[in-house]
Amino acid sequence: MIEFHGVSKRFADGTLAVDDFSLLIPSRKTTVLVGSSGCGKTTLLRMINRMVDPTSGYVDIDGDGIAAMPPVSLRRSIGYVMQNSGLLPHRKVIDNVATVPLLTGVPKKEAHARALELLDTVGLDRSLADRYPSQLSGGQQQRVGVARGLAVNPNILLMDEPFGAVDPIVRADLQHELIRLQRDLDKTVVFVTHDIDEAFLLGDQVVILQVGAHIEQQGAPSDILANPANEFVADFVGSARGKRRLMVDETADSRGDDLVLIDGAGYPAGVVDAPGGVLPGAGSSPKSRSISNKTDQAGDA
Amino acid sequence: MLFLEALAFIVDPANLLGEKGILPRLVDHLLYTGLSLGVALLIGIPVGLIIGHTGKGKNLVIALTGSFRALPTFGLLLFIILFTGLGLWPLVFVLAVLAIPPIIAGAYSGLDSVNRETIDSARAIGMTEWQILGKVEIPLALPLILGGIRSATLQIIATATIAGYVGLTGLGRFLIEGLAYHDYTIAFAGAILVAALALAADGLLALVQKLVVPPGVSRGSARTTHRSRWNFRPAVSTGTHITGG
Amino acid sequence: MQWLWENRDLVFGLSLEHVRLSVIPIIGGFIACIPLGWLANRFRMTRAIQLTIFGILFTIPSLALFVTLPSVLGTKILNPINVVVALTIYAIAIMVRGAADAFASVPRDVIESANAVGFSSASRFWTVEFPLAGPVLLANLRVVSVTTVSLLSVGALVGNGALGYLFINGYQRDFPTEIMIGIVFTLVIAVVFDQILVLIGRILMPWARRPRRSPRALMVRGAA
Amino acid sequence: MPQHMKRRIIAGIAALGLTASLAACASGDPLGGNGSADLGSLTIGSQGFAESDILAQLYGQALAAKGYKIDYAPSIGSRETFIPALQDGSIDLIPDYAGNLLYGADPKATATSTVDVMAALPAVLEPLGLVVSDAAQAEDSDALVVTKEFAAANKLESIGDLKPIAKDITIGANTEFEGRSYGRSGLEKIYGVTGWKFKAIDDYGGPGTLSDLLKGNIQVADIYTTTPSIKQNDLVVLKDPLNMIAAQNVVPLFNKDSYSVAIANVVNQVSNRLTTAELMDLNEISAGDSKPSPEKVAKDWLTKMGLL
Repeated sequence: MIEFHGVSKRFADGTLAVDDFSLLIPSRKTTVLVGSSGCGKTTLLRMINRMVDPTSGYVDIDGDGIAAMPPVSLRRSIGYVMQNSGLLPHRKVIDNVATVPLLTGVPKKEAHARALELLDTVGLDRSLADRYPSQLSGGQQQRVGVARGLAVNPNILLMDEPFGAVDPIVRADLQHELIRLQRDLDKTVVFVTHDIDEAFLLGDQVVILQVGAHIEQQGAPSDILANPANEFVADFVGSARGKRRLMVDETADSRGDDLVLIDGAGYPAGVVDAPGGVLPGAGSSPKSRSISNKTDQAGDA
Repeated sequence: MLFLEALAFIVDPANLLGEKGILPRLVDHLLYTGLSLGVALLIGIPVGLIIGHTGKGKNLVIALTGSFRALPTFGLLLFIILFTGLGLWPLVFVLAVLAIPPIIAGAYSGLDSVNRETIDSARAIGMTEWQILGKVEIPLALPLILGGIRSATLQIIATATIAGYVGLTGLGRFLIEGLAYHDYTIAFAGAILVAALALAADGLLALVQKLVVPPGVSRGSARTTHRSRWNFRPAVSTGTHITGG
Repeated sequence: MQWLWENRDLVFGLSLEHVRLSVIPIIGGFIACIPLGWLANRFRMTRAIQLTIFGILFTIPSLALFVTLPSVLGTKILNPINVVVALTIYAIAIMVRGAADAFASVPRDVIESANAVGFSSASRFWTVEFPLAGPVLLANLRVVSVTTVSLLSVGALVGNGALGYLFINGYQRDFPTEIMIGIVFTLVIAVVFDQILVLIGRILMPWARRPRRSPRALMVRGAA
Repeated sequence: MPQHMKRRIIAGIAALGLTASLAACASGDPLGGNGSADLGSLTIGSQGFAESDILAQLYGQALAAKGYKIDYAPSIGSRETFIPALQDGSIDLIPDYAGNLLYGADPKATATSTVDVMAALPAVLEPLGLVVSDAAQAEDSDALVVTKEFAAANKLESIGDLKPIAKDITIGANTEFEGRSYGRSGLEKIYGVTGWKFKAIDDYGGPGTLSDLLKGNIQVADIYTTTPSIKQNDLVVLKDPLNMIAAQNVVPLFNKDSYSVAIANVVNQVSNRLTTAELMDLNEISAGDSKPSPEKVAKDWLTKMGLL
C-alpha cells in the first residue's frame, strides 16, 4: 500500500508540478495515473522511489515514511520500467536484467540464472541473453526492461509510460503480456500513461490528473466511464463525443437474443447476447447503458 | 633529395645511440610526454568527469580551458623559467597546461553525450552516484574521453620539441641543432621522428579506444571517435569570453 | 606598465605584424577547406586520403615546419611566407575534418528538396549547403584562429615570430614583464579575432544565433 | 634581376612585409633628418641576443639619419642561419664578431689578433659574396666562465686548468658552441680538455645559462664578455693564453651587393666610436631596471655621440 499525504512539489525553476496531492494506492492492484503531459504524473511516480522528494507532505509505503529510507536501497527494492527501456547500451541483455542483483552482491551465476528465468517470464527467447540492447527490437527492449524491473522480485513495480515508444501492434502485445504477468505475479503496479485506452485496459484503479496533479476523478474504469465526474473527464475519456459510447441499434432487425451495437458514429461495433432483447443488468433504458471496453476485456482476461 | 637524406640519417646506426643519438632522445621525449600527460590526466579527467556528471561549473571550466588554449606555450615556458631556472618541471607544467583543455573537453563532452534517460534509469533502479559514474557514464563516455586524451597526446608530443630550446633534450634537439647549424637534413630527420612518434602514439591510442569500447556501443562510437579529436568547439567558443573580460 | 608605455611603438608594431601574419593562414585555411571539405563529404575516398595527409601534417611540430619549409619551398630563410605557409598547413589540418563534418551536417532531405526545386549543383552549393554548413565551419574556424595566433609566436625562433620576439628578448634580458606583455597581447589578439568571427557569424547567419542549435531548426529556417 | 627588385617583388607578392611594421616604428626616428633624397633601402638583421639588437639599431639609425630606408629583421639566430640570409638577400647587413666570423667561414684559419683576423677576413668572405667594413674597437667574445667558488675550489685561472677535472664538468652554451673552433675541437686540441659533457642552453649566456651555472647544474658556461651578469655575480672568466677564442671585435657584415662606400662610411662612424667599455655600458643600460628597447638604447647613445 502506497499513500500520498498532502504532497506538493515545487521545482527549482518555480513550477509547481504537484499541488497538495493525496492518494491511496492499494497493494496487489494496478493503479494507473493518467493525464496529458506536464500534469505531474511522472513526478508522482518518481516520488515513490525518491527520485523526486516532495517539497511538502510525505509518502508512506505500508505505513512507513519513505523520507527516512535511504534512496538507493529503496530504489533497489522497487522495480522501475521506463519509456525507451533505459537499458545500459554497453551491457548484454542478461547483465542488464541482472544489474540490481549484481549490485546487491548476488553471485554472478545465481543472478544470471535468475535473469534467464525472467526472460522466460517476459516471453523472451533465452538466445537473446547475449545480445546488446541495440540489437533488439523496440518491443523486445521493453520486455527486457520489464524483466529488469522484476529482477529483485519487488513488491512494487513502477512503470513510466513503458509502452509509449513502440508501435500500436507491439504495444497491444505488451499490454496483454502485462495483464498476464500481473495475474501471475500479483504486484503493486503503479503505471503512468497519457493514453486513456491503455489506462482503462490495464488499471484496476484509474486516476485522472490535471495540471498540478489535481485529481479530476479516480475509481474503477467502469465507474469513470459510467459517471464522469465533470466535463473535463467526460471529454478526456471521450464519452461526451460518443466515441466510447455504444448503443443498441434499434433500427436493426432483432435476431433473436442478439442485439446489434453501434458506436457514436453509427457504425456497427458488434453484437451482444441479450436474452429476450434486454441487456443484462440494464436499467431503465438499454440505450443509455454505456458499455466500456474495459468490461469487454475483463471478460476474456 | 632532402627527405631521403633525412631518412638515411635516421636509419644510420651511428645516429642511434650515444649522447646525441636518436634512442636516448626518443626516451627523453617519451619521458616528457608521459609526465606531462600524467599530470594533465590527474587534473583534467577528474575535473571533466565532475562537471560532466554534475553539470556544475561547466561554463567556468570551459571558459578557463578555452583561454588556456590561446596561451602561447613557448612564451609561458620562458616566463616560468625566468623564475624557476631551467629544469624538467617548468616544461611538464606548460605541456600539462596545453593538454588539459582537450582532456577536460573530452571527458566533459563524453559524459554529456551519454543519454540522460540511461542515467536516469540507472539511478531509478538504485545505482549510487559513484556506480552511475563508474558503471554507466564512464564506459559509455570512453570513446570521447579517449579522443580527448589522444588529441592531448598529439599536442604534447609535437610541442615537447621546445624542450630542446631550454636545456633539456628530446627529439626537439634535432630541430634546434638543425636550426643552429642550418642543417636541413637533421631538422628534417627530427621532424620525421616526431611525426612518426605522434602517429605511433595515435595509432596505439586508437587501438586502445577500439578495445575498450564495449561492442554494444561501438557503432555509435565510430563517429564520435572521429569527432572527438577536434572536439574543442565548446571550449573555444565560450572560452574566450572570459579572457575578453 | 611603464615599460609598455615606453615601448608602445615596438609592442604596437609587433602586434600589427602578429595580426598580419596570422590573418592570412586563418583566411587561407578557411578558403582551402571549403572545396576540401566538400570533396571529403562527397567522396568517401578523398575524405580518407585528406584526413590521413593532414593528420600526418598536423603531427609535425611547428618549429620543424618553420625550419625546413625554406628548403622545400625554395623561399628565403627569413621570408615570413615560410611561417605563413606553415600556419596555413596547420589551419587546413585542423579545419579539414571539421569542414567535412560541417557539410555532412547538412541534412540530406534539404539537399534533395533543393535538387527537386531545380537548383543547379553549383547554386545549390552556394545557396544551400554552404550556408547550412556555416555554423559548424565557423566553430572550426574559431579553433583555427586561436591556435594560429598562439602558434605564430614559435616563429620567433626563426626570426618571424611577431610578438614571439618579446618572449625571446624578454627571456634573454631576464625580463618577465616583457614576456608577460607578449602573452597578454597574444591573448588579446586571439580574443579580438574570436569576437570578430562571432560577429561575422551573427551577421551572416542570423538563423544560427543560438549556438549549437539542432540541425533540424537550421534546416527549417535555412531552407525557407 | 637586381637584388632589391627581387626583394620588392617578393615583398609585394607576399604582401606580408615582416618588417614593414617595425620600419613604421623606426620611422618615428629622425629619418631623413637632413632631407636628402631616397638612397635606397637596407634590411639590417640581428642575432638572437640583446646586444646584437642594439648594434643593429646603432647602424640602422645612423644610416636612417642619412636618408636610407631601414628595415630590421631581429633575432635571426646563429651564424649558420644569418649567413645564408645575407647571401639570399633577406638581409643586407648584420653586426657580427670578427673572430667567430673568420672561424665560421674558414675552420682552418689561424689568425687570433684583431689585426690578423681583419686581414684574413676579406679573402675568406669574398667567395661567399660577403664583405665587412671597419671593425670596432669594441670586443665581445665568447668566454668560458665559472663561479668564484668553483674557481677557488679547483684552482682555476685559465681554460687549461679545466683539464684535470674535465670528466666531471658540464659546459653549458648555445647549441652551435659544440661545433665551433673554440668548442669541443678547440678545447680538446688546444687545451687537452676532453671528456666533458655538453648541455645546450640556447639563450646566448642568458638567464637560463646563468641560473644553471649558479645552481651547479653546469660548471662552466659560455657567456659573452660584455654581459653585465658576469660582474653582477662575481663570475670568473677563464683566461685564454693560447688564444683559442680569436679576437671578437664587432664588425658589420654586408652582402656584397648591398655594400657601398657611402654606406660603409656611415657605418664606420659608428664603429669608430664603439669601445668595449661603451658596449658594456650599452648592455648594462639594456639590462637595467627600465629595460629600454634596443631602439631607445641605440638612439640615446647615438645622440650622446653626436651621430644623429
